[in-house]
Amino acid sequence: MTEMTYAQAARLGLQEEMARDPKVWALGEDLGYEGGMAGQYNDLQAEFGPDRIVDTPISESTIMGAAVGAALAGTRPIAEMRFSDFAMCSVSELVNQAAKARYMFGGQARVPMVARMPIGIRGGIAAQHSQSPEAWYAHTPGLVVVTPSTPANNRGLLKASIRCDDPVVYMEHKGLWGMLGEVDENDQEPIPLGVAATVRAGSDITIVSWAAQVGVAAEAADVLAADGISAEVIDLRTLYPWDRDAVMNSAARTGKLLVVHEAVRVGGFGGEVAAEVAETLGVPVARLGGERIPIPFSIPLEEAYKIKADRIAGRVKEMLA
Amino acid sequence: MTEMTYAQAARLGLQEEMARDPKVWALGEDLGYEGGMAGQYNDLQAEFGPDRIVDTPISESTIMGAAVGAALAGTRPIAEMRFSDFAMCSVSELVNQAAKARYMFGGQARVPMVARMPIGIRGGIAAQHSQSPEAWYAHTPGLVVVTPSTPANNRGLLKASIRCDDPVVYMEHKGLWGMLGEVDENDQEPIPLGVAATVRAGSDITIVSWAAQVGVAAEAADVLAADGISAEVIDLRTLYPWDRDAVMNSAARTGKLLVVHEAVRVGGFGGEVAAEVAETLGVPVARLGGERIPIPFSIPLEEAYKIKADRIAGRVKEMLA
Amino acid sequence: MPVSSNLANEPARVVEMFRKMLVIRAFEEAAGEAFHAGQVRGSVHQYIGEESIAVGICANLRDDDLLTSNHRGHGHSIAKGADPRAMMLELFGRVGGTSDGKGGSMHIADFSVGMLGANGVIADGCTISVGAAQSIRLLKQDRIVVNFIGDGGINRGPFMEALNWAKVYELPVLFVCENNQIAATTTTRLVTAGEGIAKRAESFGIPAITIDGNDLFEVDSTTARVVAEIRNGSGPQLIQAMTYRLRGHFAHDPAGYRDPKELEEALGREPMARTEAWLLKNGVDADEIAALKAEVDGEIAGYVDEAANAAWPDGALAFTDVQDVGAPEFPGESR
Amino acid sequence: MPVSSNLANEPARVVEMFRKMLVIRAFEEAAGEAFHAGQVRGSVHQYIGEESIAVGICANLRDDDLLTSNHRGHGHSIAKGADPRAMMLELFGRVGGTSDGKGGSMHIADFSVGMLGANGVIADGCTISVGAAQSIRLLKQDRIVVNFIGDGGINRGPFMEALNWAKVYELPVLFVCENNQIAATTTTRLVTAGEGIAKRAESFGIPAITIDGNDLFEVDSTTARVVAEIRNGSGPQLIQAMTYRLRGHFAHDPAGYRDPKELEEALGREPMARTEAWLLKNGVDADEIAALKAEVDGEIAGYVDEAANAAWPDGALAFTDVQDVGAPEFPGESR
Ligand SMILES: Cc1ncc(C[n+]2csc(CCOP(=O)(O)OP(=O)(O)O)c2C)c(N)n1
Ligand SMILES: Cc1ncc(C[n+]2csc(CCOP(=O)(O)OP(=O)(O)O)c2C)c(N)n1
Ligand SMILES: [Mg+2]
Ligand SMILES: [Mg+2]
Repeated sequence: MTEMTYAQAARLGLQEEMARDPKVWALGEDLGYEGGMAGQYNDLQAEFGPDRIVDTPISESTIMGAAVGAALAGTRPIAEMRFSDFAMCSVSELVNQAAKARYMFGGQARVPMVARMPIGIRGGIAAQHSQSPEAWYAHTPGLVVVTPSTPANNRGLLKASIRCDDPVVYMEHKGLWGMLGEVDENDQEPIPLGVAATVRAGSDITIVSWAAQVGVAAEAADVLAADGISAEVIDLRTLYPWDRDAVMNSAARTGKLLVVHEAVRVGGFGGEVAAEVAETLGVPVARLGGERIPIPFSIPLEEAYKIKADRIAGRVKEMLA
Repeated sequence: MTEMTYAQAARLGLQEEMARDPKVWALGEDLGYEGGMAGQYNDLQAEFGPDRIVDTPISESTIMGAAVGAALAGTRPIAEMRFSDFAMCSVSELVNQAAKARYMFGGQARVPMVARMPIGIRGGIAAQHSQSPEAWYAHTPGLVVVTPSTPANNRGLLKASIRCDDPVVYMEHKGLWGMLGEVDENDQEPIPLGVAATVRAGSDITIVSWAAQVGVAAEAADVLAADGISAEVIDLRTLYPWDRDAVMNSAARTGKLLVVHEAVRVGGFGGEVAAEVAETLGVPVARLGGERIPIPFSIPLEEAYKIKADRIAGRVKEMLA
Repeated sequence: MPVSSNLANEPARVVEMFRKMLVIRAFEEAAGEAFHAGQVRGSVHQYIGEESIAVGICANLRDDDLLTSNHRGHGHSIAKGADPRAMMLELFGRVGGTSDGKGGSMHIADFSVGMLGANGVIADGCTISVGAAQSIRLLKQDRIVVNFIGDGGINRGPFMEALNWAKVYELPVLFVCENNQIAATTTTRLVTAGEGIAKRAESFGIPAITIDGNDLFEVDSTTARVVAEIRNGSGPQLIQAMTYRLRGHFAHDPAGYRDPKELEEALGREPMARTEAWLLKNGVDADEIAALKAEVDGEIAGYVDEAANAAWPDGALAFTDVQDVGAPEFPGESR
Repeated sequence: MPVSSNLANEPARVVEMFRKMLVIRAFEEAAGEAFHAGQVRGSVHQYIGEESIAVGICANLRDDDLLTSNHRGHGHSIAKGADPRAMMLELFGRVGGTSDGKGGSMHIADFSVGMLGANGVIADGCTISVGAAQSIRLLKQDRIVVNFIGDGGINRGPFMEALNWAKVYELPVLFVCENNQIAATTTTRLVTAGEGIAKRAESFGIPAITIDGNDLFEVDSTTARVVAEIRNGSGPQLIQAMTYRLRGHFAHDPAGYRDPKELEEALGREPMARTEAWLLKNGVDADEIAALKAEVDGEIAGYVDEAANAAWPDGALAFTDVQDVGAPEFPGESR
């Protein structure tokens, strides 16, 4: 086991896959010298050359569109968008092309590409650099949506995403780039897509979350444990397909479900999970998510947006009251 | 009362608002000669001149972005995107700019614009011309989302949207363009945004829907009535803000909720409504929506996607069993 | 006809190309009729009057060269070698269609002959084409990519980004701008600043040439040269093929906005008659041409007949080929 | 200094402009320090070394002319007349900031002086600028719009669309490309095909001129002419102002990728010293300049001091100014 950051783990996973398969390559702005926003590409251009770690012009439509074309023509590109906010400049390429090519061409095409677009609040980067639009892509047929929550996840899920023959929207959480965790460098296996992880076992309520909010939910579970409440915390890891079985089994056992995400609550993917569980099991459900406001800049404002552990704990207590 | 189509009613509403306020103007492809995809702009260029009904290059980013700039600079533009699918070429302009300008500039700016982007299946226009991404924009702080279901609604809600000082995503359903209905030309009042309409009163279950699916839900209610089941059908009309009170009151009374939309069920806005109702009232909820597939071309395939009245009726019977 | 054409001495090759043009014309006429008859739904954008461009370009491509197209993709597909029978089945939404009935007219594709798809979103094919060229480079292949774009489409940002991108990486891409002078109902001159696409391409350092797209021989000879250069590493180039859209924007557009005089003039320059005239002048006799036409018409009529009577796909097919991870389940008969 | 400059005879005006440049420089130095001290969070893109462009351009604008900017917007804002005190409060996220603390460095705006906002998304300001110009046209005003774009930003499609758009409608827009030769860590020459933005603009029929952006006099005289022409109906024009980014891309970028020789040369051309030298040569004495500097430094230091001690906004403010229809409710203290 090696301790490394979430960003380093992503870099490791990418390096392993690039070494394993010469068809894997990446394109985006400032990947060479800068090594990406958080060093996820550090030194890889030196190792694999400028044709496999490609520094591009500031042309988001083309970064994404070129990845689609490259995938159609036989390689496995990784489109690095830096922020999911900038990826909004290439939604047509992702949603109208990548997600649909296989289907609308009747199965003639496959689009094995990864669109990397980090989400979330990092601290003071405000409305145009902090969004979490994962629900959009989970709503889009053809796309797989992945949201890693730990260094080990970030390596293993990235590897699986790169090997996936479907287009994958890969959403690191920017706030986790510096998170430390153990990674087993000897185990080269990808983490299968679509499989949730039970982060904390419990019996009174099921809390489902993903990305950075998983850690906060676990923190809330600690707070609750002190009060004798046993909360099970499930990290979906893959948002689409989400691990229905894991969630249903847990919620059936605990009898209560709370979904928590950093993304805006209204229209967030928590609605999908909560509605499905309510419909299927008839157990009480609740959701916590950001208010429907842009992410503000100043500390107290940004804090006012965030879903903290005590709020999660409070909501759980209300549900159990 | 005058009988007219949904498209004609939209044209009437636009004409009235353009006559009322010289600051209202529209920009988009083929608005002059063609008069828009369905004649929503017919003859308006002749009436108001090419500076107020502006034929543009095929430049979706700029159609949307120019509308933002025009709104910031003191007029009330209507950006015609023809299809919500093409509006995916201008998501950054809508979501990063229009939706956030007021907020991120601390209230200095207002963005009184309407982004018109029809949704839905029209028959054989397939994966890139049939999408219903309303949930994306309902999830986006700063935006109002409107989905008219009848000619009268289409006139009245468009008028309200044009007068609205917030950016409005205005989503006609393409399948309704030819729908006939009564419009009261003497009543020039807009239909207030955020207010649902009860299309059919009932006592056994509440069916919530919007856009073209409202008619199908009403049809299902007829089917159910024949079986002695009394379904209340609510047309949200405005998707965000949705009329929480109307839905909660109805669902509390009937004790059951079914949300039906044409958009893909997974991650659709039905999840929001169902989850809120489940959380608030604890009554059984269910959702019907499209499977998570692109919209196919061929008739039997397209039909396989659609949510028909008998399926709605069937689901209701299951819920009441 | 310019004497420079390398076709001038090869009547047999011209006959072959003319046959392709006839197939396209007949296909488009048939598609339009089927549309009007209510047999084909959705959108049908006919390529009538522009046949010489697709055929002249694609005659100079290898089967494994790649092609990306736009909404007006039937002609490009046929020229690249797609099977018109499967295409007709697709337009009718029947079993055996190029996309199993999932795509329709705007999503015709035949990956087996490098035809990477028509496209319903203007200019999205342009960025796809440069990425395909990057794959080619990475795979050390000597294929090239051709991207068709309309004179309306050149004003979309992604196309302009793709021009820059193609030149930055010196990619083997041939952009073909089919300038039929109109985009839907809009005269493109009125919404296009500057001297046009050739000048714009040159501002990116991309060699650009403007030719008479209705002159099969000029298209062919220009393409032969340009494709050879690109395959030899010249980097991207652009051909602007001047032409005229002889029909409405789509099959149900009467194109009443069209100046009748302009249309009449354009009819005088249309490529079928011009190519035919050349053949007659170069030793192919009228009977042979008539036979060829009859043969092609019969072939296409046969496809229409077959398509009209072919089986409809089962609804279950709507649920396949979406994605492997998280594949949708077929809801079954109970729907 | 070119004799053609209309400033040459107006030392008082030059002093005034130099003062603005000093304010920008001091503001940026202070912002950088506050960032390093952990007092300012998020992103701070300093305008150091490019002051003469914003000041030279904006000196030729009216208060009611409009300006759209990019991520590197502090200098543009100050030059257009935004209050550096309120800007500093914004950077610190405090009450009284230009955006009430909602925006921060990348969203500085002052609509009261026509500054329509910095922008966190490259080139999105370009399409906003052409729309603003359309409003101006519709409202029959004689204002003009200035859009600042970087040499990296020119490769985004929306900018290229905006060029076409501006010329099609002959809009009163001045595009200013600040060519500091780099975009974040990328040398833009390597990802920019062709001869550059001036050539590209010309391909859209837009007059373009390339000038030394670090020469206040050249910027001023060029802008004076171009703005007058645009206001008189010339349609859009473009100025490419050559310059150099003397610091990292943002405040925490040490810019180690920079060739030290290149940097040294650039320091020799930087605008503050050049302008100062001119003043000394044109009768402004050294004491006066020293006093001006001290005054400006003191002013900015005061703002920093004030900002560091200013009140934080209440969390409730996060819930205002989102939208009127469907306004979010403040969840209250219970959060
Ligand atoms: C992004 C986008 N915008 C608008 C449309 C609608 N549309 C389809 S074809 C067309 C005109 C295209 O003109 P041109 O590029 O000249 O090609 P032509 O039809 O003349 O062959 C338009 C506006 C679209 N399909 N995609
Ligand atoms: C659409 C988009 N892509 C990428 C970025 C990230 N980014 C911020 S500044 C920048 C470089 C901009 O370079 P240039 O336009 O030359 O301006 P400069 O920083 O040199 O002033 C990049 C890539 C962004 N903000 N928006
Ligand atoms: Mg055209
Ligand atoms: Mg730069």
